[in-house]
Amino acid sequence: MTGAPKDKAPAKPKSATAKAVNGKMANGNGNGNGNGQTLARYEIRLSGLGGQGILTMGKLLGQALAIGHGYYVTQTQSYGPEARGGASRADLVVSSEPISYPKTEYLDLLVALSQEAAASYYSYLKPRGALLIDADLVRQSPSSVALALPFTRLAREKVGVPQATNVVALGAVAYLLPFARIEAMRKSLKESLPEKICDANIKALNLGYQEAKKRLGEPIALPDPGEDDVQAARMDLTEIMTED
Amino acid sequence: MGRNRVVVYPDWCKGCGICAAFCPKKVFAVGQDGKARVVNEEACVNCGFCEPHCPDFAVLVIPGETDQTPCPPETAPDPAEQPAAKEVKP
Amino acid sequence: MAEITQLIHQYLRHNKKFPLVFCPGCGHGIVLGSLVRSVHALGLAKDDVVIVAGIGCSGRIAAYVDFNTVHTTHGRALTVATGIKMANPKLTVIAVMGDGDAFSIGGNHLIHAARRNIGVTALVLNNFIYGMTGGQCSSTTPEGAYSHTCPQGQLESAFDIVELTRAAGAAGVSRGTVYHVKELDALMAEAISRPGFNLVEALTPCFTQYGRGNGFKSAVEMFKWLKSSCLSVERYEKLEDRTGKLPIGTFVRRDVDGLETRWANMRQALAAKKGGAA
Amino acid sequence: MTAPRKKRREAFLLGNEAVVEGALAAGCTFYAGYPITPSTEIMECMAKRLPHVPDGAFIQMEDEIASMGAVIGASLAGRKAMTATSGPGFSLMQEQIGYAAMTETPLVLVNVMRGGASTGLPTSPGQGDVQQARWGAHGDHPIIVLSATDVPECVEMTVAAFNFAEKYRSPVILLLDEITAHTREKIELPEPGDFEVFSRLTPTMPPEWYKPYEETMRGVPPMPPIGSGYRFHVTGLSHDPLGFPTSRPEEVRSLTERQFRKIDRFFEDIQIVEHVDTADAEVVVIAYGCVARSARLAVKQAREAGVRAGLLVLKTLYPFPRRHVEPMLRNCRLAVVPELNMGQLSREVKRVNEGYTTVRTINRIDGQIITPSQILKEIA
Repeated sequence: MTGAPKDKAPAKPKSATAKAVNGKMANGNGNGNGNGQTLARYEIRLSGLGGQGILTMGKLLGQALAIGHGYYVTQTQSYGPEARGGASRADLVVSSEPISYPKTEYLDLLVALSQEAAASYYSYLKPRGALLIDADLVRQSPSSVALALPFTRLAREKVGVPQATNVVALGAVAYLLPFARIEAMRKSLKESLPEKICDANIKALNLGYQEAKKRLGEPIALPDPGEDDVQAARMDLTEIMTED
Repeated sequence: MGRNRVVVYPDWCKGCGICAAFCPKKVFAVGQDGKARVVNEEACVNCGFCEPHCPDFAVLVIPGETDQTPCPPETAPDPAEQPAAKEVKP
Repeated sequence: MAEITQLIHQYLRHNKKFPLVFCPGCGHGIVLGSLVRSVHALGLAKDDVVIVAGIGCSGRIAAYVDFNTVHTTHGRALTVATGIKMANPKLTVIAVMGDGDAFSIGGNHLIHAARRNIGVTALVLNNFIYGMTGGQCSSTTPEGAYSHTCPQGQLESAFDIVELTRAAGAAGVSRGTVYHVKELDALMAEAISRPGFNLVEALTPCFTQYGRGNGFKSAVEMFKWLKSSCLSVERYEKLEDRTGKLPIGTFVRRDVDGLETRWANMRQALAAKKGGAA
Repeated sequence: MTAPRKKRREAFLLGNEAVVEGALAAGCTFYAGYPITPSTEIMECMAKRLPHVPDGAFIQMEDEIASMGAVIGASLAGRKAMTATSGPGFSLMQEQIGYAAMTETPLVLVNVMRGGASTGLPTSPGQGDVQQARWGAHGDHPIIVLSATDVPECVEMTVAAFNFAEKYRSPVILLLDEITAHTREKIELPEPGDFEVFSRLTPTMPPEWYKPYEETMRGVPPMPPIGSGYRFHVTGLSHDPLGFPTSRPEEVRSLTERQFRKIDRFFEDIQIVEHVDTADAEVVVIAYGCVARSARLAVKQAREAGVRAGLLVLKTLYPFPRRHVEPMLRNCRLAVVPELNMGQLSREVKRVNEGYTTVRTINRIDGQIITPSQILKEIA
């Protein structure tokens, strides 16, 4: 991304070590050491309705991947005008390299917790991208190969906390992503959530992970690095991306 | 009575006439030059009105040795005075 | 008596040009004198007093007096005063404003300063008019009075400052006049020493821009009008016919902590909690 | 880099939250503000943090005008103070920005740019406040305007903003955009000693000899906190070296000239840019804020496609870093300026171009970020 040194260090860090602290180089420490997987640019969209905890889910997942695994992660979001009931989504780009363009362009994984989200965002998936939906809330799956689990029902019936839907889904994502570790998710959860609700959420996370393992088969395969249609597709997608 | 000395600094005086109008002993008058001047120093009883009421800090009363009569309380309305203008409420 | 004027001279800035910029008979100088005397009476050090002024005739007061002085933008004196007080609660912060400053463009800041009870004294020099811009009506111009922007007489009602600031929650509200100087001194000293937000409205005539157009023959006439129409609130309340009369004195006295004190207490409680937990 | 070092604390933060980390690292102890999307997280985060910071003070004011007033007051009282706002709030602050420039009051104002004029697009990015940041306050005044492209830079540039404010006694505006402000990325939390931090110089002469707006070697007079024994007058009127209002032409001129000179003189220190592959570039993209991220990818892709492209990221927008931009314009056959407005910084690029090369703009005002492919189309 950048070979040339910055012309001027803005805040004049005192030493070389300090210089790295908040510079881009610093983030390179331990990059890509998750499971030893090197990631080019892996794009995830979590989507659903406002109030489902989509943004929290994005933050937890991003935090786990960035801090727990040491990947470069950018997480962006968009929210509907209403705090509840509007469309909500969180986008993540995960990479072993510093990330330039922070938004998602072309999704590797789409998680949709509402019918509307599944319908709206399906077209942004890569040809072999994975779609994970809430089995109950998404009545019409746009794809016959969608991965489906009843996250909301599991949260309500097995965890007893309907608000934990997002964390059940996070558990499933932790299983499906071949480069993610469940321990990192747990740590991220513990660091971010108030102690009171931590146990229920850990339970929800484990449940999501176990259910996914039981019912969704193997984790998603990473795209073949040699695949070159991605680049071409990206160029062609400029027009529809204007909506994004 | 009165050995009080009354001083007006002409440089700072703008001749508004407050001292001349309200001095109970008519010590001041506004002169042709538009400045207050002391015309009746002997009459000064050092009542304490002119100094705090001079908007330009231009009047100075240096008290003498004689007895001093204080001014009546300021909030007491003077029945002789009629409102100068139509009624105005802030 | 000489000590009154000499005292004020001691508080003036010797490198400023005198006389004051104000018109002959303007009461602003009298309010400045009153302010100096009350600060002196309270035994405050010059270094610990901050005068924050707005724009207009009243705003010019700040430059003459040897305190820490800040001449801000129109209507914003209270906001800057709030920042200074929060940053250094040890300072005595006095916001000097005109009626346009305090009640029109700065009206929002006024009610919020009163509501949050920031420990600032607001000294409002009310001359019923925009003086420096040449005599346009303000939010305190009495109904029926004339100005350049209401040549047929003011159609709007004037603010009742006392009720406004009382309702907003100020710790203290009082009104004095430049004729009743001793009382004004006392009101100001009381306001400066009471915690929370305190407002002192000082009625000060503007002969040049207000008096001339409203039937006064001279500045002196305006002082006579103040003398005859203002009386203490206690006596005012006993009057049967209050037409043309104005109460002066203290209208509101509330026992509240200033915001800066509540902030400091909150920090202390936090620190204690942290210390206790460790 | 190979030497083992203590594991640093990391956090996955929004750009807005990173601004707070930078501010606290720079010694900020005062925040006054008014909530407005998309800058509100800065305020909320300050409300949480400042009660725990030594001498920290936080106040939510009644509007943006009041917020700037309180920040100016706190700065006069010796604090490093900041506020943050967005779009409409930025417009309300302009009068006070001018006051801060005239009175040479250091402060930091973060403006998270959103889309459109007026209420516009509150939750979408824009870069339409660039010219307003420079010229929003009336009258001639110098000002420093910075920007940041990603979350770690939000920390760095906030520290830089405080340092410039204190060094040059000037209001400093940090322009972010909704994307930079609302993107979460990992940062290593700053620790004491990470950054060189500047604080304003205070007078060292006896109070009677202090002239608050005197000409000095640096052009930046020392500034005592109110209440420290130096009593002087602060006014937004044109003033003489003692701080008293003046309308004498020679005094007015020398005041304004000094105010400009103090910024111009340290031009080299103030201009922060980043060169990416510009050494041999024949096409240069000049970008700032979130758009610079798209430009990075576009330039990389252009290089892969065989175009000798380079990227100049402007982190200082004003004073406009013409000493970096001008050589680029001389040496490249094409300069592309992508921005989320109808052409604001490109005006500056065209101004310094003086016919050297072709300047092409990419303008986007629909509340969406310019994509790498949009830029690539223009350079490849």
